[in-house]
Amino acid sequence: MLSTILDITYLLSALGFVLGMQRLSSPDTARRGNLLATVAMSVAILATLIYPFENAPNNYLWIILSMIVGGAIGWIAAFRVQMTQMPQMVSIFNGLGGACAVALAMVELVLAGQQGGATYGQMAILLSALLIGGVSFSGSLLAYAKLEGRVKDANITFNGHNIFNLVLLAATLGLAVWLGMQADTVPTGLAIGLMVLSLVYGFSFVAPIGGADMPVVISLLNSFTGLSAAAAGLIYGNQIMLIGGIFVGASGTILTVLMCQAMNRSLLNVLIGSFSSAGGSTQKGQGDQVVKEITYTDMAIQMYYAKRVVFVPGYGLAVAQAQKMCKELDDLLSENNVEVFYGIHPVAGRMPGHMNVLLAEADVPYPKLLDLEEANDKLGDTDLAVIIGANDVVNPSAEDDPGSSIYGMPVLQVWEAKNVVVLKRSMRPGYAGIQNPLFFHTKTKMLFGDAKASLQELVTAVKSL
Amino acid sequence: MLSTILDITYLLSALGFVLGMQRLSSPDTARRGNLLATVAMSVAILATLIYPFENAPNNYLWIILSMIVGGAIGWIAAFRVQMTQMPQMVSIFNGLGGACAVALAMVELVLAGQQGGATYGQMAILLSALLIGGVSFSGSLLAYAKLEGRVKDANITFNGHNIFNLVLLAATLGLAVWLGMQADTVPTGLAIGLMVLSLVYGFSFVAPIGGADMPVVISLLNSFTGLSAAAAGLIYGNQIMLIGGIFVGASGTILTVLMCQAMNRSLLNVLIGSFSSAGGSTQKGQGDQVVKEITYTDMAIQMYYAKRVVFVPGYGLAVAQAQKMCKELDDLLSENNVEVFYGIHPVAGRMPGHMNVLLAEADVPYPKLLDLEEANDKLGDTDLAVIIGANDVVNPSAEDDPGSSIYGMPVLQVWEAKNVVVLKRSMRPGYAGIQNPLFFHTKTKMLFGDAKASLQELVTAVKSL
Amino acid sequence: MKIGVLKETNDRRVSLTPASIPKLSTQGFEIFVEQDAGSDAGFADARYEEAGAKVMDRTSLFNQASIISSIHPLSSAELAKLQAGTNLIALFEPFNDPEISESLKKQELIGYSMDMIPRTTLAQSMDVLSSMASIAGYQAVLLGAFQLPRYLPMMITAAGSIRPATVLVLGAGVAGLQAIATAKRLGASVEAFDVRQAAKEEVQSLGAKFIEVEGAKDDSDAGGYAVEQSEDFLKRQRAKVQERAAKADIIITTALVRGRKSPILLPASTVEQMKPGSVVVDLAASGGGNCELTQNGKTIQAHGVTIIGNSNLATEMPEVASTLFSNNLVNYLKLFVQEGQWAPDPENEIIKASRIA
Amino acid sequence: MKIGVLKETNDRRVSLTPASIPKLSTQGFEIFVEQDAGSDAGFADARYEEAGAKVMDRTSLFNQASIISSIHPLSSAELAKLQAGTNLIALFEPFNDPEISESLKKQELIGYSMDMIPRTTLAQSMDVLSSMASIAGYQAVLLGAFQLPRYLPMMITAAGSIRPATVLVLGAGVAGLQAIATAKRLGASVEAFDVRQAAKEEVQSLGAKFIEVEGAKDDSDAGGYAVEQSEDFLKRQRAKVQERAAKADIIITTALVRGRKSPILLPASTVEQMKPGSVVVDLAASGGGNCELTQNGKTIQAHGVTIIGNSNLATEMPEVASTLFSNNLVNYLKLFVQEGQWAPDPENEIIKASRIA
Amino acid sequence: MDLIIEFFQNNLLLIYLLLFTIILGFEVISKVPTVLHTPLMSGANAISGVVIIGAIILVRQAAAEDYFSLGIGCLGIILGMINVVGGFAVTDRMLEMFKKRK
Amino acid sequence: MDLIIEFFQNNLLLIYLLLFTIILGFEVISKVPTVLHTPLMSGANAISGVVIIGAIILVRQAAAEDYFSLGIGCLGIILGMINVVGGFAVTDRMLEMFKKRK
Ligand SMILES: NC(=O)c1ccc[n+]([C@@H]2O[C@H](COP(=O)([O-])OP(=O)(O)OC[C@H]3O[C@@H](n4cnc5c(N)ncnc54)[C@H](OP(=O)(O)O)[C@@H]3O)[C@@H](O)[C@H]2O)c1
Ligand SMILES: NC(=O)c1ccc[n+]([C@@H]2O[C@H](COP(=O)([O-])OP(=O)(O)OC[C@H]3O[C@@H](n4cnc5c(N)ncnc54)[C@H](OP(=O)(O)O)[C@@H]3O)[C@@H](O)[C@H]2O)c1
Ligand SMILES: NC(=O)c1ccc[n+]([C@@H]2O[C@H](COP(=O)([O-])OP(=O)(O)OC[C@H]3O[C@@H](n4cnc5c(N)ncnc54)[C@H](O)[C@@H]3O)[C@@H](O)[C@H]2O)c1
Ligand SMILES: NC(=O)c1ccc[n+]([C@@H]2O[C@H](COP(=O)([O-])OP(=O)(O)OC[C@H]3O[C@@H](n4cnc5c(N)ncnc54)[C@H](O)[C@@H]3O)[C@@H](O)[C@H]2O)c1
Repeated sequence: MLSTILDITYLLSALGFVLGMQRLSSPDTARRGNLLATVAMSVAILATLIYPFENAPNNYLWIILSMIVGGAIGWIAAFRVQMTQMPQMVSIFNGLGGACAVALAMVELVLAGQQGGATYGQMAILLSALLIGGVSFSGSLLAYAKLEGRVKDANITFNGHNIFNLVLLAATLGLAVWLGMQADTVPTGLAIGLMVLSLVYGFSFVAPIGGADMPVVISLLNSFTGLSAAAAGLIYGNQIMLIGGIFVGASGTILTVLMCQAMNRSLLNVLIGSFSSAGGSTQKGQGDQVVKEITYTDMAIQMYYAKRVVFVPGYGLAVAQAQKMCKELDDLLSENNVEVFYGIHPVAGRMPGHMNVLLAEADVPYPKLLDLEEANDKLGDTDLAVIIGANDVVNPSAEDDPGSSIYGMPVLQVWEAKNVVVLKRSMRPGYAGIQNPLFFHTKTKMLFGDAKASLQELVTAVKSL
Repeated sequence: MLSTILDITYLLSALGFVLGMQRLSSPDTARRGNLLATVAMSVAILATLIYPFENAPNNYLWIILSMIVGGAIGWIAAFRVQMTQMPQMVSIFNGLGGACAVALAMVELVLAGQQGGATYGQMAILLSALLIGGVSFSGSLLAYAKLEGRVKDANITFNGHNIFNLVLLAATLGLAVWLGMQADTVPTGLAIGLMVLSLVYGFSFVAPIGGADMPVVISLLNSFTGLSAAAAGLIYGNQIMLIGGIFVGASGTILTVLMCQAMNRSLLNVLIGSFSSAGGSTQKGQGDQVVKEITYTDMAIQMYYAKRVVFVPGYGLAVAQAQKMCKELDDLLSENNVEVFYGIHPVAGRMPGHMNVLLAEADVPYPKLLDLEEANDKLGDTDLAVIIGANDVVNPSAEDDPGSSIYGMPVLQVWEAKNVVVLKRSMRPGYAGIQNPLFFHTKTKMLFGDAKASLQELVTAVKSL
Repeated sequence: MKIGVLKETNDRRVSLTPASIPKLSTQGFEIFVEQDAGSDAGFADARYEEAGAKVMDRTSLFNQASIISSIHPLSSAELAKLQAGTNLIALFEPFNDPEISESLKKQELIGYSMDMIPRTTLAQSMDVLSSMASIAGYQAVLLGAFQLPRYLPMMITAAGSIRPATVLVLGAGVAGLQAIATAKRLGASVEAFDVRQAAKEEVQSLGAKFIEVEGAKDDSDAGGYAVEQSEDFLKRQRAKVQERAAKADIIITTALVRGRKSPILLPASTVEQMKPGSVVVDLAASGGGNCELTQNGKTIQAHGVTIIGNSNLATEMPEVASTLFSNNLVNYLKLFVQEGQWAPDPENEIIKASRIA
Repeated sequence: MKIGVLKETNDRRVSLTPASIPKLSTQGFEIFVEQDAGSDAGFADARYEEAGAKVMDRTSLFNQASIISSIHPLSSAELAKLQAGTNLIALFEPFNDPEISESLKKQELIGYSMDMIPRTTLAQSMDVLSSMASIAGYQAVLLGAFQLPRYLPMMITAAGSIRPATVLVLGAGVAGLQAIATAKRLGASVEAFDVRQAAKEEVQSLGAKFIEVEGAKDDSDAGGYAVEQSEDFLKRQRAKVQERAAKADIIITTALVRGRKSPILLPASTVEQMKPGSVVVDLAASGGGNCELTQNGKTIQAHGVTIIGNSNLATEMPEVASTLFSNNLVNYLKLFVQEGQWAPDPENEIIKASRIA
Repeated sequence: MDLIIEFFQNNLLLIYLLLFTIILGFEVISKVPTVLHTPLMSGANAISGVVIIGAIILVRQAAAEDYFSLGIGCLGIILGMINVVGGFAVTDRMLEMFKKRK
Repeated sequence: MDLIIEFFQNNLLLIYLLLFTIILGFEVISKVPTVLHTPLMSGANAISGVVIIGAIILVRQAAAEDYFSLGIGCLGIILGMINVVGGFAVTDRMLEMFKKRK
């Protein structure tokens, strides 16, 4: 009777996980989905706590204390962390989950040793949990350190690292298989050895992967943790752990693949080809200055949830004939109550009134067009300035570099906005032929490509929000 | 060993069903999905045929003959049927599936009776299969007859039909429960009675539902068939039947709900509220002439897969200021290699050149604009003429009704095209104040609503293809 | 059927162009064209001859033709020279010249006035008033824009930002709507005004703003023509116009009420308030003008405002105007021919409405 | 710092408008304005006085002002009346009038020629050539469209379908680009032509079609100004132009090469082939014209084509032209003032380039 | 009550499986475009013909002289076969029009 | 080999369940917009903290003086709890920005 109730509770929790994840995959419902999963987890934990095991010592004091300590640490960490450091945090959390699986597997291995052996099936399960959990743990910690910038790639990689990894992997698996054969004795020492090996492998596996690829790796390690939880579920014959773990393992894997696709790379390329391309995909250096790129979706989010966005069109808008696309984006944003203005610099384009002609053609209402002064007044209180094929007219050298050929010309002070995104095709200069420090500004991100194509992508991205 | 192979085969088939359905839900992969499901089904059937049951008489001759007969009938029927009659065909097929379940259940009930009873569990399963299958069978056949126009609603419904249905349902269920109690004897006569009752209920359940709602009902009955198959699967302890049936039951149900949503109605409304709204949603009479409406998606498909589409803009395009939306649709179609032209009648709009002004504003290239004679030359070889807020200029009375005030005026002969869709808000006449027989033409379908809004919906619909 | 095409005395247009001649010939017409008839519109005599017409002097044309086509009617002196029974097709404007009908009848001439063709959908292909009004509306904007000492579109330039000019169109008939469309194209802010109830939607259908004045008389029975409005209404309208006009850079007025004096929509007091340099183009000048200060056929300066009174702007685009007129005429003449013979059906709605003598 | 603003003798514009006066006053300028200086542009003397300027006659102005601003330079007769050391700001056009520099120096006058301001991004806010060219391009289209006896946009009407007119723009500098934009707005099919390599992209950036002729000389070092092209190139270009021009309804030419005779892009033989009624607007008339038949300052008819030679169309929009000129002038004057004192930095690139005496 | 608990105990995994199958059914269908409603219905219908397997098992195991079972079983096979073959064929015909141009 | 067949026979339903869970996992995630990649990863990570349940069971069943099991078990609970609580909380914070305007 009671065990049926426990089963049903677990069943409901499992449903909660699945439905929670399902909801998490759409922006509208994501928050509710997370809540649902949280509730499901709480219910499962609570049920596990109060279900009366026969003759169990229970040790409630230990448990409650541990839970309070762990919960408090997690809670505080989650609220202390800055938005930009979220991926690191997730990575740590994930590693700890893996460590938990390792702990369980070790205890059970030791107990099995003491109780005189286990079946082969049990051994397979225990060793998988140990191995996968271990890789996940050490790998996640290294990923964290990398994202935090605490380790430099150069210090932890060496020539032939990939080959070393293969050898290490083979050794680890070999040891695991051999250990599995010893089901009747379960040598504890070797089990500890396997644990160490798996930790080393996890570390070594992540070491050569480039910083920009870390989110993919974290997602992959996350699905590892899921699998180790599932294995632990098998140890205890516990369905919720099994289902939850498998589910996370599966969705984590597909998520990893999706993330790779979003970066236009294959998973293999991320894991193996990492040496050659390390960091290459996100940075285009210019001397020692660094240019940051932004993805369509990130930009779409920034725009969509902004209060005020100022578009700064330039000659590139005209060349790309992107005025109508620009209007379409404007319409989409305006529908979401984003205030959209156009900052028109007097010499933008190649003839007086060039931007006016184009924007009138696209039916942008006149009151949205701000001239230099009006725009500069508004820019300070703007969340995002989007520079669409403009260059000279947003060049800060005009204000701060007396050596510049345009020093003294009033320009649009887009850097006063909270964020700046520049849409252009390359790092080439504009009409005046001078370099633009705006592109290297801390607030600036670049979106390379033909302005019309980029705006089209942004329209699609905003629509999908 | 062999039974493991059978299990694995079934497992793979089940996967095939799931993945097939998944693929079926996206236009790009739908055909492959269907193929996958077909293969899965064939494999499952084949495996069932050759698996060596212990001491089974096999009766292969009977089986093969039946399969050939059934297969041939199904195949021929599928290829004889016209595109427009597909829903009817699906309905029949579905009914036959239900009948098959009924047959199985009856046989097993009789056998159980002969063998001296069954467990309550078995009874519950058998009776469910019988009941659900029966409803599905007779309901589907009636749905078929309705769609074919072979029965008139008035002949098979009466006042208080809904209440009668409730009573009938209660009686049927009551009998089923009572029969279930007789697990130890399994009285065959009563079982036959239950079968008859379920058939009557299926018929009576579908009877009051309006012709336009038939697809929804068919989908619902389809999920019933799935459930009855699942029940049959339980009878035989056969996983593929169970999984396949449940899966169809679930997806059929959600599909039913989606179809209701697409019609902007609730399922309950379709099933119960059917008396009041019978047929009302698709027809707007005008005297004894009947106007046919079209849905956005149907129209989107017609356009997207057409060779040539001619837009005929009129004053309504101007009023709705829909010119840019029209251009967007044009662009989408052109991308798919649909030839798009604009037929411009000399007096369309309210001033000479009205359409030219608007379409130039939307950047429609001049060569796409055809004047009266050019357009009439092309219309004969046009798949779809889309009339966007035009009326007088496409009025056939000008050619064939000497009493009309515009008799003798040359008009755009849109009725020469293979299909005509008219976008306007109502049945109101245009400037000349005269009725337009085009709207009642056999080739014509109406899409009511503001032209801009309608075009927006069409753009969305075309994009989702 | 011998049709003669006259050279206009005071107009660069011509009522029939060479391109139309084959269309008439195949119907059985013989065409005579006065010397130099189309030269101002860009159609040399040679092109008429190539197309199959005979070019001759006015007197021989008068002697030979049984149907005479022109844009403006003949002077009474010339009418006297014609043989009885001659068919005359022109814009007689009987509303403005009520005696014309009598004087034609006296001389036993048959008169068809193309401006009397009903404004129905069916008659559109012969509706010269629409064709000409459309040209006038277009030209009015070009003329006004050229005269205006300011830009029409908005311009943000290194030498300062220029706000778009406001164009106010009074009377949104065919000419008014075309003016609205043209001004919108040039980037102006366009507002418009009319007393017809349908006008609001029509104006908005071109993306312009409609200025509403309540209480207009219903005109749905007037066959499309504007009806005269009550004094109170006109007063309120004038007030509103005054308010908007003070802000307008170009005002184009088109409210011509046939047979009556044009309503005054812009009194002198309003003009006084306008910005210096602004322009008024009054297409209703021939009926006295919608602006109190308008002088028909003249461009004057008043209170710093340029006021152009011109109801005949179509003549400034003689080539296209002649082409359209000619097409309308050909479509009109089709009504008169039965199996190659001149046989106008007196019961035909269009012929009935346009026959004035 | 006393600056005097002259009334132009042959131009409706004025070099400083009332709106600019406060901007100068705050910098320490005292402003004298000649009587009636702005009246043709719509700026009455009263408005200058309200803004803080002193209105006076020309002679007193000559006596009091140490800086004299005008659009066109003074006649040599008047130069003689000035005190030595007076600063003159105007469009001296030293390329066209090479002696001017000498004659100023002889009289110990200091001359700043605003047309010599470099065409750099930095100097845009004082670039009067751009401001004026922009107006000219806009006006050229309005003028051409009004003169054309046809519609610019396409029109499908009950009286026939009218194809859009073709506008050909030769020389896609500032004026040319503005002409392209304006003609596109009016619905014409626009084609354009230039020898600068960047022009193709610029033309296309306005949605018009660029007609390519291969082999243009590279001009990227010429500071933005056009360089003269080889004879062979010009020949091939002429052939191509001839081909397109025969089909054009309006041709607007803007290829002015400063200090040289304007290149002939439209020889008489081409004009002959054009459709009667077509219009040529030659903005390069002052340099002899890009059309062989152009007469500077005149509108002539040749082979049925109207040829308008006018390099000074900006003066037809005196209000906005004056406003822009005035803004440019104010921005230019800022370079000369150091802490309220007239202290031009001789090393400043812009001052250096524009000082001619 | 006990019956139900017992059933639950014995069939826990089956219940999980059924629930997940249902969710999967929902999930697979939920984002389908309206255009595909009819073909999808048709495809699902063909799959529901899986009931034929029961009929085959029935006939294979029926004694050769048990004409009742044989008759009804064969009827079931015929009906099921029509459902399966016709269903997939009709679906395929409907889907033909989604063939990509270009 | 026999072992595997036997395992398969005994755990048929479990295997179905696992397969379906995997498909479900794929299906649920496959249409997720890029924006949600990180929050989704974070949410999945929190769920993988379900392993804590194992730790709880371990500790509850450990003998009171089995300090090895107790110690490691409690460590497991602490780690798991951090994962679960921190994971869900962080996810929620990330998702805050999707709050609807209007
Ligand atoms: N307004 C006038 O009257 C006038 C006349 C002549 C010259 N100018 C000068 O022109 C300049 C105007 O400034 P601006 O900021 O508008 O233009 P700009 O400084 O010339 O910069 C335009 C930028 O647009 C980018 N671009 C070009 N085509 C693009 C495309 N298809 N998609 C995306 N980006 C594209 C180019 O970068 P990529 O190549 O990397 O894409 C370029 O850096 C000033 O220096 C001004 O003085 C103005
Ligand atoms: N071209 C000219 O110079 C000129 C000048 C004056 C008059 N006319 C006359 O105007 C007529 C022109 O013919 P036409 O076919 O263009 O127009 P029409 O015959 O007047 O018909 C326009 C149709 O558009 C529909 N409509 C209006 N607003 C709409 C909206 N927002 N969305 C969708 N549909 C809308 C109306 O139906 P619902 O109300 O049901 O939506 C109406 O039936 C001719 O009779 C012509 O003679 C022409
Ligand atoms: N059936 C057709 O296809 C067709 C074609 C062209 C014109 N028409 C109709 O013919 C009619 C006449 O057109 P038109 O352009 O020759 O008109 P019009 O020249 O007679 O008048 C011009 C406009 O001025 C308006 N007006 C009159 N008095 C006014 C006042 N006091 N204040 C403001 N506005 C005033 C009128 O309402 C009209 O819109 C219109 O109704 C038009 O729709 C029909
Ligand atoms: N930095 C800025 O912001 C800015 C602003 C305005 C102008 N400019 C530059 O200044 C320069 C001069 O502009 P402008 O409008 O005064 O030019 P312009 O009046 O000197 O010449 C007009 C155009 O005619 C072209 N042309 C010359 N000879 C030709 C020939 N034989 N055939 C065809 N075309 C010929 C020129 O290339 C030029 O485009 C341009 O390069 C322009 O980009 C720069």
